[in-house]
Amino acid sequence: MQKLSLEKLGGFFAAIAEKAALYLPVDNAAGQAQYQRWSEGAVLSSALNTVRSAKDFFFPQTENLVDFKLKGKTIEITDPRTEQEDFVVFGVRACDARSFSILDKVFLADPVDGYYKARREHGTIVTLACTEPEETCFCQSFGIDPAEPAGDVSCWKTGTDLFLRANTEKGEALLSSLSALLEEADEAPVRAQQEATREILKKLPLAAFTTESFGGDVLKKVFDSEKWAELSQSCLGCGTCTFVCPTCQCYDIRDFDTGHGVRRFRCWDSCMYSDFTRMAHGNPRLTQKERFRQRFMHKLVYFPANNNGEYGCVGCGRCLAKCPIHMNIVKVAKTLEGELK
Amino acid sequence: MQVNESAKQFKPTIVAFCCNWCSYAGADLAGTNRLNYPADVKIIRVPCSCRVNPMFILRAFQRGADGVILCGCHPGDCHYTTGNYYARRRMTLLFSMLDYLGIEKERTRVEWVSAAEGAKFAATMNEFVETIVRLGENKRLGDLRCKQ
Amino acid sequence: MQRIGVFVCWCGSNIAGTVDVKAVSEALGQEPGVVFSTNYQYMCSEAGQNIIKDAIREHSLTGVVVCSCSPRMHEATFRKTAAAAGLNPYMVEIANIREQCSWIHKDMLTATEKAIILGKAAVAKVHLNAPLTAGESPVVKRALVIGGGIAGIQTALDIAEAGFPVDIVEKEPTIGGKMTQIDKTFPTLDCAACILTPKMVDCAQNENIKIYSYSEVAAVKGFVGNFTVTIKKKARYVDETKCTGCGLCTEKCPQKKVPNLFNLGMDNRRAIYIPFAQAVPKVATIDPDYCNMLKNGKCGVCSKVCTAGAIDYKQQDQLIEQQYGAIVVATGFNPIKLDAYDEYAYSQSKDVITSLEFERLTNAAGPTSGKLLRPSDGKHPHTIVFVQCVGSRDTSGCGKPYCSKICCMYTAKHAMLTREKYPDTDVYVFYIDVRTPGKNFDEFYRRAVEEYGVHYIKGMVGKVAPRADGKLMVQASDLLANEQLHIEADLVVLAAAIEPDKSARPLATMLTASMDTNDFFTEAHPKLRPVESPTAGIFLSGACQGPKDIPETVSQASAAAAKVIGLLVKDKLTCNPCVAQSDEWMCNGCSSCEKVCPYGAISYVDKEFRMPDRTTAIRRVAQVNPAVCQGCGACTVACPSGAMDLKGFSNRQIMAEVDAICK
Amino acid sequence: MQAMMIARAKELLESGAVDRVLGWKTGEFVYDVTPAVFTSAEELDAGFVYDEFCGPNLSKYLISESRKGGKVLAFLKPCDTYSFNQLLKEHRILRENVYVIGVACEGKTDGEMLKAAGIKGITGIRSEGGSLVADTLYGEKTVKKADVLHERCLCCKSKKHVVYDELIGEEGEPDPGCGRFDMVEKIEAMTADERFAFWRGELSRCIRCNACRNVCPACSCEKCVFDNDASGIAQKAAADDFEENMFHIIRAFHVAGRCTDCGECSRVCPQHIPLHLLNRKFIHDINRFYGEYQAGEDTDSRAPLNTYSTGDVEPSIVYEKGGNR
Repeated sequence: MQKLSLEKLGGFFAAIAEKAALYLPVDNAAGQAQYQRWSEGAVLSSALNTVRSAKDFFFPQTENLVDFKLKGKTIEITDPRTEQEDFVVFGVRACDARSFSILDKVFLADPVDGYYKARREHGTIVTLACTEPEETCFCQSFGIDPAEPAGDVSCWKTGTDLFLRANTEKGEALLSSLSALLEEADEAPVRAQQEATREILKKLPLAAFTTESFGGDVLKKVFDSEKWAELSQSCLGCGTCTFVCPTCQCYDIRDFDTGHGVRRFRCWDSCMYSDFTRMAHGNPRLTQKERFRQRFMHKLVYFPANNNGEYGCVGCGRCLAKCPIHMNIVKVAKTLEGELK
Repeated sequence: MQVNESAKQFKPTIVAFCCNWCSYAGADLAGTNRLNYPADVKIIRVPCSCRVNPMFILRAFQRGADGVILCGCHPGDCHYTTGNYYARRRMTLLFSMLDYLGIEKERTRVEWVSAAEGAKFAATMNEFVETIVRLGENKRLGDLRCKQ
Repeated sequence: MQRIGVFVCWCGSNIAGTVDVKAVSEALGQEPGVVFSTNYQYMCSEAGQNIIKDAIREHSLTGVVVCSCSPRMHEATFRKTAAAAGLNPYMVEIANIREQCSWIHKDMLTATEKAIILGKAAVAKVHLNAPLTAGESPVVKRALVIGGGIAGIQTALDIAEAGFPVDIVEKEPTIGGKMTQIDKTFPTLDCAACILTPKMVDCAQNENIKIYSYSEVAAVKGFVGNFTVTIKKKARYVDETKCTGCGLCTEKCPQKKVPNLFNLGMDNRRAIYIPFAQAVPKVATIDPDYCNMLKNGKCGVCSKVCTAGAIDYKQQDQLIEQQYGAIVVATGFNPIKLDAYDEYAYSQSKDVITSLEFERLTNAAGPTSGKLLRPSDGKHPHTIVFVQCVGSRDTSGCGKPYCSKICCMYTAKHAMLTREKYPDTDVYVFYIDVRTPGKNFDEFYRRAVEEYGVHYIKGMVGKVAPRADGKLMVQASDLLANEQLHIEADLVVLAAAIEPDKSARPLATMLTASMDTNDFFTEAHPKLRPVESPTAGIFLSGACQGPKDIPETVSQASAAAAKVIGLLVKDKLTCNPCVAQSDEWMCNGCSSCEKVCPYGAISYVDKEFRMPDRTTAIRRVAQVNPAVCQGCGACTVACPSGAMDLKGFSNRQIMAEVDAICK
Repeated sequence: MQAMMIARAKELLESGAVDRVLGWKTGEFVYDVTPAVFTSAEELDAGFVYDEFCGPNLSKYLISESRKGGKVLAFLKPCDTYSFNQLLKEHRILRENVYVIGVACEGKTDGEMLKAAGIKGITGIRSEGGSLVADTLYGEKTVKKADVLHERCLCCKSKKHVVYDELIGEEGEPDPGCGRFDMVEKIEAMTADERFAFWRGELSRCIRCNACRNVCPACSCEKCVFDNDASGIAQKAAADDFEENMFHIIRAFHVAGRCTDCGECSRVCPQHIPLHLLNRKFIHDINRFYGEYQAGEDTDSRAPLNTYSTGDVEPSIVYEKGGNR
């Protein structure tokens, strides 16, 4: 394990930025944290987490897939992609770090999504351990230890220093390139911090929350539950939960007529939207209840069923904080649990 | 407001919505009297000024228009009696909002031009084009994807 | 995908002189969907039209773009051409490259460039055009005239003469209106009754005309070609079919103290009455407010004396429903109430009267049998002051902002007649301006001044003060001499402003016909459609549209009749197919569109829908009546969901033009 | 207050006067209440809540609830009643199927503001006079109520219920001096460049989750133009700055003259974009140009954009008045 004094943090960021585009959480005009490209003077946000998750870096909200140009009466097809630059994302929390393994299962499984793959290959993830988890946190329910985050490099920020540990070759490469700024360090302070954090974790209101009961063969039972109607009754059908979620990965592909050609792009979709998965014949999920159910069935049942038990949720708590009507996966799971026992 | 240096070379795109009964006829009269105004102005015929949806105006800016002008019958002379009164309120509010968002207010305009006012039509267009050339290219309300 | 043909017209050298027409047709030939593109000297010529027809057939075109002169010039022509070749006429779009291009640009390059863009816009629009078919609606060959004054009478007679049945609805017991109360008419000075009453009789005798006197319009449904109107025939307690108009009852009725409204209350009549000798229909009417029998069941004299047995105290109001193809509004005017004008002491002195009251005082059938006597003491007035613009051109708020138009002339008439009959009287006329536009009007006015020595004084009367000895002290300013005048008058005559009849406003609502802020009906176009209301099938006749004198009223009445006849000769009306249309699936039923529709073309129905979740729901949705909609598009912008769209100028079509122009 | 509401709701359910109750339901934490429909006394006892966190405006739910057959009891705060009235005016709610109980409101607390005030890890909260005392994982924290109210409550336009069948609690009055247009005027006073920079900064955070639209009682369209591919302007994501502007301008325009300024759009925005400032701009302009108008105040007046006067100001007024250059 290595460390660097927090006074040197600015220089440390500058050094990274020299080699690759560096993104880190910064407080925006609304006083909330959002990832921003580092520039001289940028201050690392003290917020627990960003409103939008780190998935944006690998799976952006919109991205161009292909361009069509009309030359007279012939159509010319071009790939809009340019050389993917190397980039580093600093300050990713343990929950978001886990979300990548979930996204990988979707985008890197055959057929591989080239757009996503390119970004994964060129991106280095530097995580930052949590010290002050909030009431909405429940990552531990999914075996995530916020005090021991994954990623290419893991960091711990104490009052005086930033401790770093490389976990992958990419991480090694990054740290060695910065060795000038770093010094070998004793892990004791990190251990102490971890203990403190884990004490708090025990006290979290959702510490006991678990999704175990969805593990077994419950698909039909859950799907047919009477409770969905009541759970979804006040859902607005907006996309907030989906768009702040680090693991939601549904997208739509659309054409945009630029006036001198057509740009085919993909953009995030939300199962909460009325036109989600609409096909020529119409929409398979006619009511908000069905669309609402889809989201939680996917995260709690379908996804684990296809990915040896891994749930499509990392317990980051964003949806708990941001849903306009405060309906969320925790309330849903707790309500349905009763049915399953 | 800053004057665009390359003003001379700059050829603006200007959309003029004209109501069929007064302003479009006014534009025709300008032509009949051979009253010149810049070719940058392209006219779209609508039945009445009240047919113009704010959506159309934003669309024009999105697609690269540098100025949009709406012409209709003089208040009180509307072929449909009240159409331009509604248009007047709608445009007042829309323009006010665009201004509020920091989009140069001179890029949008409403003029009442009767079927007899060919001269006024030409004069208005000349004046409007000048204003837009002075403002330069519309950068604040364009859609990058639509740029060549 | 459409198969579009582009036809570029040279218009001789008008277009080809400044636009490279070949370049234009070549460039447009490259546009997607364009399968044929050519240019020709005169597309509107027969040869040119044949090129279009042939191309439509040979290349089985689904759309046509003609780059030529203004659509206002030849759109109709080219639509006919297309139709002749079996293509829906509304699949044709015109790119105006003459008035809006070649004629205003000198530089060939610029003009050609612009012409191409205009052409592209037209092509882009045609891509989204859909065949439109004009709907048809039948025409009920019967007209309704609301108001039986000179305007209504003239309109009715003209329509009846053309062979169409007409009904007149008159709220008074007799037709004739204001003109019946007028003594003589300017500038000819022939007696009003002599020229009016024959026309009234004609109405009564014309088998095409049915008169609903003492009746009102209670409800109007429907639209141009077939309105359904409910007429309320008020109970007059006399059987019209039996009453012979002998008038015996009106002499025997014991109730003698009923103010005679025909003489503006300057004398009395009985509770049962015939307004005046030449009334049409000449039928008695019982005034329920004064009849003892109706009020407390004691009397019954009239029924005893009526040999025809026409009296029916049990008569009830009667509702009659009738179909009409066209409706003419001729509700006329009234002088305004003068209570707000204390300075003229109208309510204080009997000898301060309105011009209409003056008419009655000088009329042989009036309260004084035509002798000009002061209402107060019946003495002959020696000094008479006429005050102009009382309540007219008054922006203070208590009067009317407009000029009542007729006052200048009738005052000149009154002054002249007074001086003629009673040369010993001094006549003063106070005016702001004397307005005498009209045939022989100014000559008439000058005669009053020059031949009859009427004192015309530019200036307003400040105050009229009744004195104990019965004199009226008139305080006024002479603006030209710039001095204050004090006149001892015996009689003061006020030229009260005129205003639309009170019944007009509720009527306008029933007809969904628009009105201006003064409650005058607005015309479809102030210059080009002066006798039509914006609401199809509603026509305007006389003072209900604005102040008018008799000749003007009569000419407008005939004009309205001509319009009505033009409508009624049609068996079917073809509607403009470019009308609004509401997508019921998207409609919220919020009523925004209905609020902004100037024609009342939008109505709402509760419809059952099969909702996405397989349940059914009743939803309130808008429906457009294509026969009434004129296609302005106001509703399409008022509609937030975009459920309301305009055929021929749809959102998509206009945006396609925008895109083509801006790219 | 809450107890009275529950008691009354039970009575009405029992007597059969209503079949359902629309209210707020407790959540996992102190602040995460959810709009909910209750059908029995048990459900009411189990979860009905009315406290300083009951911000959500229930009016829009009544569009569908009033059509589900039977009668629904709805608890409406003063500002909610304006939305309710406006929806009545637009024929969106079947009045006869709704029993409205107006409930007094002293302003609602914004959970997000608590967090912004540095109160994190909240496990409990209690009100002490003008302050809120929160138990958190990191100790007890106190904050002034006024500092954590929803923006719309800080400048509450009216504490009057414009429509109700019965009232619980004190009835208040409209407050013309609430100063809700101060910020609009502040922005108007900026230069065009400043205004542009300000709005770009705000709108660029938009993630097009549509929460603002979907929660908005005025945005009650059967199908929104932005979801309707046939409209030609459908957007799924804001793929370009322009689309962010387009969406918010058109949305504001569509609700102009209909927006009651209930502030829900800003309440739900996950990115804390002050969307109410767009709607208020229109409200402010309408008041200035066409005379004072408060949407939702009545059900019969004509919406400013659905009427006109021959003497209306010309659009050119924007050049003179408008904002500064």
